[in-house]
Amino acid sequence: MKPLSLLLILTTLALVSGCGKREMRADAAIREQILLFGSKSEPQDLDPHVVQGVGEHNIISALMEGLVAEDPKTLNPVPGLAERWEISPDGKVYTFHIRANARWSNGDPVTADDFVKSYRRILTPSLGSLYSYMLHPMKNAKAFNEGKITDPAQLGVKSIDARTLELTLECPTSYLLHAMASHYTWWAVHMATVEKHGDPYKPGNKWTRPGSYVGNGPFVLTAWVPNSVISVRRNSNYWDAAAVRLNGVDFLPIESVDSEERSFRAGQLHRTEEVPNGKIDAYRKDNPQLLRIDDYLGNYYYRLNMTNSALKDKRVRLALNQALDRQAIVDTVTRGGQKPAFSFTPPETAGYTSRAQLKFDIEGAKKLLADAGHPDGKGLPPIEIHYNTSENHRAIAEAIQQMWKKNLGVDATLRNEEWKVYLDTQSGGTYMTSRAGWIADYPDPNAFLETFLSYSGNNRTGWNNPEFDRLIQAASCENDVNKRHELFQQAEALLLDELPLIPIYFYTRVYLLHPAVKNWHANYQDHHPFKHVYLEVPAK
Amino acid sequence: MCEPQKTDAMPLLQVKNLRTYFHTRNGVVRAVDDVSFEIEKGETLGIVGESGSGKSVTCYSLLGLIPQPPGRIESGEAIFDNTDLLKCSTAELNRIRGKRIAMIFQDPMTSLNPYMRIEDQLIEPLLIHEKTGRQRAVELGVQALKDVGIQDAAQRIRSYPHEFSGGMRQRVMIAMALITKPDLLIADEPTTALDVTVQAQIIELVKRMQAERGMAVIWISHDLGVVAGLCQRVNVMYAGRVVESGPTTSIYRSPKHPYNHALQKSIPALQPKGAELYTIAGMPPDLSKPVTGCAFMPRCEFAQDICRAPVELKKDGPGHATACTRAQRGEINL
Amino acid sequence: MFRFIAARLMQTVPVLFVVATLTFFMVRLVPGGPFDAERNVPPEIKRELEAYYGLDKPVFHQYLDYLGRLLHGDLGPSYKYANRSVNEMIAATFPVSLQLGGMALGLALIFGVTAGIIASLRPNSALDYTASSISMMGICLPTFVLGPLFILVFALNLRWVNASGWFDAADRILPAATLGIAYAASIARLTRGGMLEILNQDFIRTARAKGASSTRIILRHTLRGGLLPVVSYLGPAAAGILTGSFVIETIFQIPGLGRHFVTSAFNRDFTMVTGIVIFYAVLIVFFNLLVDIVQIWLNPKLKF
Amino acid sequence: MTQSPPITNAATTTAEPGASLWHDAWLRLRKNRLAIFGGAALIVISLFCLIGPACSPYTYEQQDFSQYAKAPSTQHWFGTDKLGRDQMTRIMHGGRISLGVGICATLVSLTIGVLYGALAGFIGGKTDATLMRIVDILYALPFTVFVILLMVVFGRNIVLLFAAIGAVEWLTMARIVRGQILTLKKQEFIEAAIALGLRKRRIILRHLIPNALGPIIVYTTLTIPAVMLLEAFLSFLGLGVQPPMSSWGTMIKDGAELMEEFPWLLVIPAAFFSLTLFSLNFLGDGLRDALDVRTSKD
Amino acid sequence: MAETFLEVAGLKTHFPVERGVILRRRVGLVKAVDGVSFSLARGEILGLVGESGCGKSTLGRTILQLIPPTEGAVILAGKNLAGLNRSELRAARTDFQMIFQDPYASLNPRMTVFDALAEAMRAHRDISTGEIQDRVATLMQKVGLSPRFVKKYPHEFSGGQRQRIAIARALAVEPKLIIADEPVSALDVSIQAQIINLLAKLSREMQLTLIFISHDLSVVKHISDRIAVMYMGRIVEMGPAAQVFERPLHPYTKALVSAVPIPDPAREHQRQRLILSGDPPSPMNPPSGCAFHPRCAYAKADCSQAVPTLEAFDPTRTTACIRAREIN
Repeated sequence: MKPLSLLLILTTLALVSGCGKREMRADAAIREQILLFGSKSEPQDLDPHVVQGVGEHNIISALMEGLVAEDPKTLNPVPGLAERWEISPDGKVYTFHIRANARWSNGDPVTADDFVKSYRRILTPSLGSLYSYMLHPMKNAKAFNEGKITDPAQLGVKSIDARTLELTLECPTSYLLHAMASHYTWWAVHMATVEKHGDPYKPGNKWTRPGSYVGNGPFVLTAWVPNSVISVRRNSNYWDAAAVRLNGVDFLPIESVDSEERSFRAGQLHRTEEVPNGKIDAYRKDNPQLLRIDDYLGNYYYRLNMTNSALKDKRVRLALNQALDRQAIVDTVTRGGQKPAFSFTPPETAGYTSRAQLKFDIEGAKKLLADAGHPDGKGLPPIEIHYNTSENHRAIAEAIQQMWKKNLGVDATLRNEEWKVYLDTQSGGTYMTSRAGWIADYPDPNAFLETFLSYSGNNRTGWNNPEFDRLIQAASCENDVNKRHELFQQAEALLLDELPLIPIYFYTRVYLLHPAVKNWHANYQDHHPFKHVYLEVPAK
Repeated sequence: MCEPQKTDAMPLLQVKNLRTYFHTRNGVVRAVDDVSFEIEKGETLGIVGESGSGKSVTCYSLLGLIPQPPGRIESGEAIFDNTDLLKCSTAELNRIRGKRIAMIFQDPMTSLNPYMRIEDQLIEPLLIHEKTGRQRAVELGVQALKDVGIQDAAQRIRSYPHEFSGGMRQRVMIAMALITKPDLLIADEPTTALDVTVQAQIIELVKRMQAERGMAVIWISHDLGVVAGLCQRVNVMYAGRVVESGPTTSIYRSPKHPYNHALQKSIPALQPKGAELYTIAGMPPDLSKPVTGCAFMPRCEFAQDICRAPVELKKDGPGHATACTRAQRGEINL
Repeated sequence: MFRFIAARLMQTVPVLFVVATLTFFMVRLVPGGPFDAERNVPPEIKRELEAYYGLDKPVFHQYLDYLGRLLHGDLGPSYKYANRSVNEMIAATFPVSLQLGGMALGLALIFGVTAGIIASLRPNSALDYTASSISMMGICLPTFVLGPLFILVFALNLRWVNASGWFDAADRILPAATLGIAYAASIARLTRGGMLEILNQDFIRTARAKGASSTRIILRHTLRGGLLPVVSYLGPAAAGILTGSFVIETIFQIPGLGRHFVTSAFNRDFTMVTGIVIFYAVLIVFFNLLVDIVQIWLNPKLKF
Repeated sequence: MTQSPPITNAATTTAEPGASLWHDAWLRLRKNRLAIFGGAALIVISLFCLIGPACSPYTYEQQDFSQYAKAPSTQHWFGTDKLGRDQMTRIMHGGRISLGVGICATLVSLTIGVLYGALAGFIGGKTDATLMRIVDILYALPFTVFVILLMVVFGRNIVLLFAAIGAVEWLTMARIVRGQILTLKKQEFIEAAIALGLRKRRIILRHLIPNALGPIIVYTTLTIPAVMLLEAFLSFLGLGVQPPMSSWGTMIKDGAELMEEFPWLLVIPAAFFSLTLFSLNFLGDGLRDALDVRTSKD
Repeated sequence: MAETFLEVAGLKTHFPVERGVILRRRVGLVKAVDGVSFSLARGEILGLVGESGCGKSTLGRTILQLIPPTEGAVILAGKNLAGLNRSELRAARTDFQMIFQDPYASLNPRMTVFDALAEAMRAHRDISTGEIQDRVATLMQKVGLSPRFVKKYPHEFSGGQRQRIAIARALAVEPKLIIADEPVSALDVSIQAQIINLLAKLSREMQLTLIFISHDLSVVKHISDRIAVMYMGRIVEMGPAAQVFERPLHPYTKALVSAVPIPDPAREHQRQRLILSGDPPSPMNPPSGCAFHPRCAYAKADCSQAVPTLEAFDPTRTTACIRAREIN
């Protein structure tokens, strides 16, 4: 009783003394053209060659730019530091022409050599770059990265002259430009600066501190208080500085969703990373103008451990899959406009939509289970659902547990583990079914399907199918888009037939955005190049 | 409220019909039940009785030191210099306590504040009552310590109580009580916790101070021996009542009340060596149960049915009174 | 006194050694390593990283290396935050927690001691029950309820302060109050108990017999002894409160040591965890020492 | 008069039953209305949690998506949660967990703490110093890491949760008991027991621990709510009870974030939690007063 | 006099005085008992008097091995208690028991009288429940308590009754030696007499050897056969009770006797009192020579030179004063 009565008293007080409130930070920031950006977690680092997270992307994209940039609406590749490029007919050689006015934030010109050195750096094994495999489409990159060849000259990158860079690939890679635009591993660092602050080929280099950081993006790093704020401000040396309308961005790493939402309401943020899902309905109803729900290139699925005796039977896997009311899950549990997933690759991924589709069919599921010798779940051991600690994962698991119980008579138990323990269990393969998710690094079906290659470290289900491997490998070197998609269709059909996983839903990005934020476009990678964004006081 | 009373030949302190009851969970304990006595200026009055006889409670009642609740003063008056102590407000009482009536307690080990220097405790009455400057107060304090026979007073005044022995602490207590030159000193078993040798010293000290300053003393003790050497008059208490009262000599030489008599017979010092000691049968009554008649009756070897009737303290000699029906009737002669 | 402090500090060494050893091995026993991630890390890369941080050596070897660095006061690099050292992170986050904890402790002491004294003046009276009930409410309401409640009222409705962050002076108020209330409640209880204990002592009767007023009795005669239990409680409490509360720092988005520590534990940032534990142990020892000194100062019977 | 039996009527030899301190304490406790209220409330809450689920038409994990977070109604007296589960049933089950964790973990801490503290206090000297230094060290160890480790090494289950929390909570108990024993050890009846030539074990178990029970009981009643809060904190870290089971702590924690939208999700479990806590406190205070030897003398 | 039953020879109990919470350092040595020798016959009652802090309680506890002696021997019925190991000592404890001063603190408040007595009986041998019941009842009657009360708890008894229970507990192991440490000083005058009578009777009936420790010379005189007067850890005078009390030899004993208040105003006013000045010196820093010389009315220069030894004054009495013959 106490909290409520206290709340009532205090709320009354609040209403009485409601007048004369302070100006909110967000409003002041609009005048100053400073974007207040909720960025979830403290970045590991701001070195594009070292970090791995999605959160780091936002910050680094304010500080750095690739040869290719993203169109703010479509995310299609547009000229970045390179004013133009040519692709050889076989799709294996790319030649980039760097702008004459492309400069680093310290005034040095951006040269082709910067890229050559940077790519050598990220591929050097001793740096321990977690994401270096993003460059593996480059010729000899994988071998060099794995230490099989040590001569950097053999890498498929070279400077023709100071402003011309030539990239040679192993295979024609249709998504290369997308990757180069959207992924920071393809961006360059200022090697002289890196060398000044330590060994450039070892982790722990301190060049990324405010005052030391040299970038080539629209902003420069001005402050970095761990767990508190990272500030970037206008870079006058940026080649397109005139087009930049924001004076800066403050990134506020707020780990707790609830705290973040409250900060937004208290006028301390223009954009949040997420919305607590208990609050989505309230926003939808009362403040729809603040709530943003964008489709997102990622999926949420359950891994099924193929080495588990109970799950070895395909019919059991199919039954478990068909008993799930995905629509109910997204409507009631996640409530963020997520799409029920009946295939692995999200529809319309770079023009690809899976032909094979799963279905929701309780009767069919029951029959399958009975065929497998477990009518009404008899004889089937309890299905253990393994997930990492999180409110959402828990709620989904609880819902699925209920559905299996209700629709199939199958008992399920939940096993919740702390994140790193969960990872350990995953890679050890000592789970039965397990929650998983995948977010594509670049918009291409390959980004999803390759995770189920028998040799992929991300597979983790023990499923392996030579035919699937063959199809994916063939697709990765196929230059013709239609043929390539057909290969993916076959591969995905195979995957959904064997079903080492149960797709649940496709992600959406659900977040809050201040109406003053302009030039902010919904897109499936949640990339919003800061160069284009600006703030404008909304008309009353 | 203090009601000034107009009388001329009043004793220094006159206590009438004092009743102090404790309202505990186990019932009402009649700790002091209709006690009356008086004391003249410069006189020494002894109050003797076993533990639980109400002798300490009587004195605490006078100074408002009874924990309330559970204690409550049910009736009575205590006229001290035209003021009824029992009806004073705390503030009024505070002006008298420590200034005109001082008190020393049984256990010198616990009666001094272990967290304060002797100095601060000693001069506190001066600071409270006489608004003496601190420096002057310390000088007086050092003098007071010297008066009670503490060597190196100027240094030792800076000590904490635990650095003193029991005897020294009791001296400090006495110095503290006497520093405002009170008219009345109430001493609640001040030597019980001390060794005989130190007890002798303390008694001598109090005698000397009394002679010098002419104050009255109420000396509470369970030790008949101590009282005998010190007091002019003695009240013997039993079960919350005064059972015999009179000049010291007559109390000891010609006891009238069987309890007083029995008490003296049971003391080893007065008995021949090795002889079996006289014992009083039974135990003191439970004061939470009402006692009609003589409270000592169940233990009294002279008890008869008549003792069940209420008994009053009646005068039966010069300054002597006894509360024993049979003694009053002259039926027993001890 | 100097010898006392020196001796106590000497005693700290084995304690810290044991703490460091236990933690060192404990964190490594927990499954999951610092470089595990949802996206599979290629084994070659993982090997390189482990080699860089010396994690490829036998554990005992690592342990000796760690102790060697520890002797020089170097707690090592952070595994998670690639460009920062543990010393640096503690230096950045501890002052924040210290400030927050200091304010909370101040608030807790002021309110707790006052409430405790008031309650002790008339034990079992309405006043006592009121003070006790309020303080009990402080114990009842977990910080993860109180914090959001405060934010709701003071930040979202009244707009007096920010809902999160650690920028303005005003940002200190809510978290300090939230953190302080739980401690204020305990302090109030301890104060009440301590005061009652002293008020029942014979020497209080002596003071009353001297004609001392109630105020004088409380301030001059009782407080010093009555606060002793509070002081002994404050030792471990202060170490805890000043090193930060994970819950409060999470709710209010405060860049303090408490949140950082738990995050590091989850990140398996071995050096960070071990470093913070050692730091915490040093603080505990320090505060216990401080409490002993204060106790000796308050209680004349104790000697160095 | 010769050696006089001070107690009359020594004729009968049948022993009169003695009023044990416990009996006395109970008599005193009975007069303390707050404590009785606390005790009664605890019994009612326990019965509610134990018997309630059997009477409820719902089960704690039964979801009804059409009943998404509904306010209290005649159908669901305490409302429903975000998965459309009946909150009353969940509170009953949560109560089982919370009270269970509270009591079991406290028992663990009680057992270890009392024995450890008594041993350290009674033996004294170097043993005492060593044992207490170990406690100091354990105090300095990080609880979070410790619990994660336990969870991982032994797997997750509720018994382990009790054990883990109890294993941490015993430190304070050990300190308190040791302090008590140190005081008791100087009492003459312990010297008497030594003089009788009793064994150490007997002295500790029969003479020391029973006499330290008062403070132990009081601290125990304080530990139970502390443990319940700790369980909530562990749940905050995701280490607490296993869903779909929940405890009051996790319910309050979840409810706290939704206090604006669905206040009943916070208020009702918080009310139960607070009531339990208040009751325990009242009972604890009452027990302390009832067991206090000083009050029993007057 | 009968043969020696208890012999205490050169008994010393020294306590190091340590300071500091952590860094314990010895800042001194308290010689609580410093070379005490005497012997007692079976059934004899020895009164041990002295001011508080003189070491009489420590002596009692050291004899009973509750405090390990620093030096010396305690020979009880031919067995040296100081030389026994732990289990032997525990077994031997059935021969000697102690009665404590505070009857409120010396009984376990959580045990019934029966449990307390039965525990004592069982401590050293197995006996049947029936036998225990019988013996408890006998014992209760022996100390003047009704066996009906065996199931009661200590707090239900008065101080005097508790002291009887404590005595019964001591008797439960059938000891031959009892040391009573101020057994009556916490009791009211009228109760004191009962306990003194009881102890005297028990000693007589059971041939108990009794050491009666008290600061009250008049009580000690009444019950004891012999009296030993202690000062600063040493016996300064020893002799038959009446003689010591009537005609003390040592100046300290004189002062002690003189300080006893006499409950007779006439005698009290007449007598010449010898009032000591000051307190006993600090045991950590005793005066040189005769420890009493700073307070002694008869002290001469020699007294601060050598520690006087306990020497025979006449066939029955000993005293440790170099001027004993001069002043008497």
